[in-house]
Amino acid sequence: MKSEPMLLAQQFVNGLMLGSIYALVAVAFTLTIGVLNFLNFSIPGIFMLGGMFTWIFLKSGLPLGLVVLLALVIGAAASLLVERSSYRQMMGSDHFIPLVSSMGFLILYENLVLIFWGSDIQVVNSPFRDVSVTVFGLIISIPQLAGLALAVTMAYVLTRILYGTSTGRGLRAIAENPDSAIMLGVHVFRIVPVVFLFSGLFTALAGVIFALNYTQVHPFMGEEVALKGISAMVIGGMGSVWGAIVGGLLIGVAEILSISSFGSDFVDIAVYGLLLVILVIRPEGLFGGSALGRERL
Amino acid sequence: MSAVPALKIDNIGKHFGGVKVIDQLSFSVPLGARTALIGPNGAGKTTVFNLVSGVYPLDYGSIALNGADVTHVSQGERIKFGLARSFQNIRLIAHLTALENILLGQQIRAGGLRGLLYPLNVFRRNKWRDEARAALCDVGLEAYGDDMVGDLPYGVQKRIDLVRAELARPKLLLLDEPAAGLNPTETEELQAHLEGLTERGITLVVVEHDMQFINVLCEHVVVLNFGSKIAEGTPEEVRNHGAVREAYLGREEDEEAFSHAS
Amino acid sequence: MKKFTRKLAGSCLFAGALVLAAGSMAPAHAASELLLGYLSASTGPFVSLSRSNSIAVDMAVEEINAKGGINGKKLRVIRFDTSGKPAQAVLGLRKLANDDKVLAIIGPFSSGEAGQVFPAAERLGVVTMPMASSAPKLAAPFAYAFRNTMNEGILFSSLLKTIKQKGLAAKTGTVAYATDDRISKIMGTRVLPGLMKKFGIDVTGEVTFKLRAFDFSAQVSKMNQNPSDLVAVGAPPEAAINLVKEMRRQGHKGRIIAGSTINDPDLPEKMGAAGNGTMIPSAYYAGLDERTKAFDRNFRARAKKAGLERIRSSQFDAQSYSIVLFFANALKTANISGDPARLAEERTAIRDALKAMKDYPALEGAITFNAEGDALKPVYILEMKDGGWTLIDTHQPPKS
Amino acid sequence: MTSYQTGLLVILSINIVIAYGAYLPIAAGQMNLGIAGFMALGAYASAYVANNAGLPPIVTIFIGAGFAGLLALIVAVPILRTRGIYLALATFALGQIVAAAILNVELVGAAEGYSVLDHFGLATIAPITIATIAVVAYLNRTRFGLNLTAISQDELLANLFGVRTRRLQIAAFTLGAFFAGLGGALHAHYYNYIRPQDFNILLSIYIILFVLLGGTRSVLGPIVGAAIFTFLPEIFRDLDKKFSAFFDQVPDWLGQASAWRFAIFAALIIVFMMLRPQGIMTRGATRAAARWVAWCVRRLGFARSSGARP
Repeated sequence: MKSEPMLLAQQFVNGLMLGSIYALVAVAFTLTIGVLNFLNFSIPGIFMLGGMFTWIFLKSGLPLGLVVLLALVIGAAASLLVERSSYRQMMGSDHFIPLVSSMGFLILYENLVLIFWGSDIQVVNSPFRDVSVTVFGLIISIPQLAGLALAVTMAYVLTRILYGTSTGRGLRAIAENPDSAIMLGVHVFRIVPVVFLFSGLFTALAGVIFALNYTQVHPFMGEEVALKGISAMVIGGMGSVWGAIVGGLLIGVAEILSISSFGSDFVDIAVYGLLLVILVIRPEGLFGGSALGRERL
Repeated sequence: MSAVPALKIDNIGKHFGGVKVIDQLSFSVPLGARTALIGPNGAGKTTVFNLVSGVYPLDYGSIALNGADVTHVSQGERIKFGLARSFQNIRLIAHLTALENILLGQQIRAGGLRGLLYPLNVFRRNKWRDEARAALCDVGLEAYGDDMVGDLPYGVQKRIDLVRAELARPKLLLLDEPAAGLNPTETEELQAHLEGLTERGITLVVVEHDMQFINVLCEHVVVLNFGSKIAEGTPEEVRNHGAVREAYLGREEDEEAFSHAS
Repeated sequence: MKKFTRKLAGSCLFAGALVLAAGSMAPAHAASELLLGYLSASTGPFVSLSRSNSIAVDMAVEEINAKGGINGKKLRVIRFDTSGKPAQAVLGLRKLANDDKVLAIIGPFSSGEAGQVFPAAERLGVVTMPMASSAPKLAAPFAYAFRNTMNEGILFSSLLKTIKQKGLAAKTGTVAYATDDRISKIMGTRVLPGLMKKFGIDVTGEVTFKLRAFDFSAQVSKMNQNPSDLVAVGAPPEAAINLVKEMRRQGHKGRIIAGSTINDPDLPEKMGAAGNGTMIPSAYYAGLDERTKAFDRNFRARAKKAGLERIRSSQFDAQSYSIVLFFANALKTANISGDPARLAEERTAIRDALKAMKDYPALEGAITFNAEGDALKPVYILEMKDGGWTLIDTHQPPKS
Repeated sequence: MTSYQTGLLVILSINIVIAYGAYLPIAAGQMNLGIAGFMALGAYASAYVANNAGLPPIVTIFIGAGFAGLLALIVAVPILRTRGIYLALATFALGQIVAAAILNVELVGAAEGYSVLDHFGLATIAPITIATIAVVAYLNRTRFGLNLTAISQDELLANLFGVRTRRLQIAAFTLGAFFAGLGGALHAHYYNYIRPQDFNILLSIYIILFVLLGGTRSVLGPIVGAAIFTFLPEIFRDLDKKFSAFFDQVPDWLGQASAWRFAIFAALIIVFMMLRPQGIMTRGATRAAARWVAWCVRRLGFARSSGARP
């Protein structure tokens, strides 16, 4: 039996691990919202595609590296499809119109997977199953730790791209003011797909990590995670990459601690209550100051 | 001329970021007159309008309309003090018809819950709609009443914008470049129309680039540069003012650079 | 723009006409047929479970018709897809009962659908019989509602009886359940803790989670504070899989027990070695006797042909199969003619025949309906061993 | 009319009422993603009062709707401080909290769901829907409707002309919640069994889709949107049987189309939005449709055209 502080520490670790999944999804959301002011509801679908295809390719006996690569490619392609047929078509129309067709993509992706692979929860034959280490009495899952590290690394790479390349400068110019970005000669139609590409990659990666960690996938796996990811993004401050990471970890810890102390009845009230309070009291989020681009709405 | 000016601007200032857009500006608009506000691009003319109509809060100073201090009155309340304005980039509601856009101008008079819930478009006769249609007729636009404004030509939109502001029955009307983009015939019609407004007791403040237009229309001119007043007087006086000549002629090439900041 | 609108309006009109035309098509009601309705969930979240039920229903109908049908008439099933949505299930019920004039209805699938279908079916006076709804007392207030599922209380106490008789380690127990699901919550708050106490098992802890939860680290860390011999799970199979894997990862050695909610023929495969020792009560065991083995063989062949991911027959498949047999039996004993003019009275006769049915020899064993409309049948206690379920004990139903 | 058609019309009628719950705030430029939460409030309040106070359900549905509206009014003041996507997310959080809270209220069955005793059929629901349409159509023809459009397009301008933008937004939000609550109450009394899980975020999103797909500028928009969402998946149901009513040869793949119906449906939504990002019923389209109906009436003669209204 562990002492109370040890249990708390263990729960904190558990929360960070769970939060790393939320963090990746939150980064995906924050990219399209921060740069394009577009709440991309197809993200849960892309997350699911990442997870489902990890299962499908692993089942067919491909090596893990190839599986991950293929799942990421599919996720990115699915995201670019959304850009092509929803966002691009509707630039300049009512700001919540693209949301409709991105939602259409969520329904489409989920139902296509349902038709071909059914609704059962599938068990992923993950090579990382049950790999854990015990450090100072704390049980830490290796793949989850790797997922956390990967999330932070990806966020670092992303910020380097944003602040170190011409594409990044273009992105930030669009985020600041799309009209003047166009006047300044930023190729919006070349840059916008990049946003979707990154957002798709992050989401699919989260799906892959999810599949390998939790060793289970199903067609609706994206919804719950995405809702938490949105909350994480808001708490961190929309448009802020590091805010999304911290927000994701925060939501993970908050969720685990409230389950552990109050039971699962209280989780949603706690998480969404926190979201609501932050939106009303401090809509720019906890890290709004370092935002990628100013919120234009 | 009455002792109480229609608009009294007393030592106001406004900055955006580090840029002082309006700096220690004071001037008055006499009641019943047609005043022009001129200056090079970026001089802060539209900002003055935005400050007067309450779109931006002041950094310091005060603004009075017909003797009433409105410095701390919110933008939505200032129309009650008899203030209406038009916009440099026409702001019509594209998803409404011309007639409905004009109905919006009556909002301040229709007032109250009863006014809100009184049907505009159910009974064949309706005083608000009749009034709006009559106002459209006056400017020769009766044919466009039921068209969506988004599809209408620029000159027509310009007139609708003006009629809408008039229907608020303001005492003071701020017009931001009313003649921009109009052909000579339309400009002449506009001049006649504006003179008619003064006869109905409306005080006008006009931001305009067309000096010809101002010379004919206005009796009082205020010249701004870099957010401060550099001259004031009749068109004749202002035209011969040294600072004004320098501001206009000496800085020709800078105009482009300022055009986005205005 | 105008042209587009006109085209659009035209196609809307055509589409509407298509819906209405199909809706008003007179059912092909041949005098030589007896009609049953079937509310299946062949799209939506239950598609995998429901698709295999459909195979079992077809098997039953074909077998009956191959033997010459009932009362000299062929049996025919009319399907309606509910997508697992309660609103669609009610729509389907109304269509099947009023438009197609079926005699009785197989399904709907889930408790969520059944909750809305039962009151509507009661008003229409038609028997409905879900194959998977096991939320306690759901059918009790309704005279026309039957369920071919057993009370979870009976199931779970049979399991505990076996555990005690075999002398397995059972001093302490923890309850783990989902709070946002009807059946899970009832299991977790009433059935599981109540019966464990009754059997002298010390309930030392309780953890809760959400139905769709995938991360159980918090719950297991808490459970590890005070590890117990038994972990009683009130949740669907998915949650149990996740829970057991997380338990093993964090080094919890307890045995999983549950009601029939986690019953799934593929569960041993999905839990892997982590699940060894898991015990459940089941209403159906495919390896029971020649008849169930033959059913399972036949079922697997058809499932494979239909391209399903899951090919082993589950308790829901067996229960769907039996529902058709119950209806066939009731049609025969009540001497139902299928005459549309006598529809209401014949539907009531079917209800009464089902109520009167005693120890019907079904695939699952001898079946009788109790006063609440739920089936009483034998309970098979299954233990998970090396990737499969093994039968370790059988309890006959209490004589009513 | 067959029961299937009546049943579809009931679903359509309820969907239309709820769609107006989303339409009103959208008309004022706000997206309420917590519509399902307000539906739940209306459904549970109405069911509880009907079950316990013995009032007739025709009264309790308005009590339920009023309850939803009242709660909306209370939360509107802090929530409507946010705008745009922030508002959408705040209302989303609110809806989640409402559902999670009801899951813990044992008084109304918590996770077990709640049985509702009194039943309504189409005969009660349809007139309420028609009344709802009439109220919204009326509001659209008043200065209230005019001002909402103005606010959604150019809030600053509307404000400068003296439109009480904030009050009107609160009014639209509250009235929308009232209609959502009304729709929820109708749902409760038609299905006689409600669960908190049924009022989830996906339902809210679907309702928003009704309006955005149908069009936000016309009273007809929510009706058209709700009709598409109600009927379109039905068209693909049993496509092979429908086909066989018109043709002798039925291709095999049509039998499979049923399984594909939601995928096809989703693809059609995407295509619709590509073709008409402003929604189907813009004001221009509404006028064109009116002209088209008039044209039909002339061409077909009044007697035969009564069923031809789209």
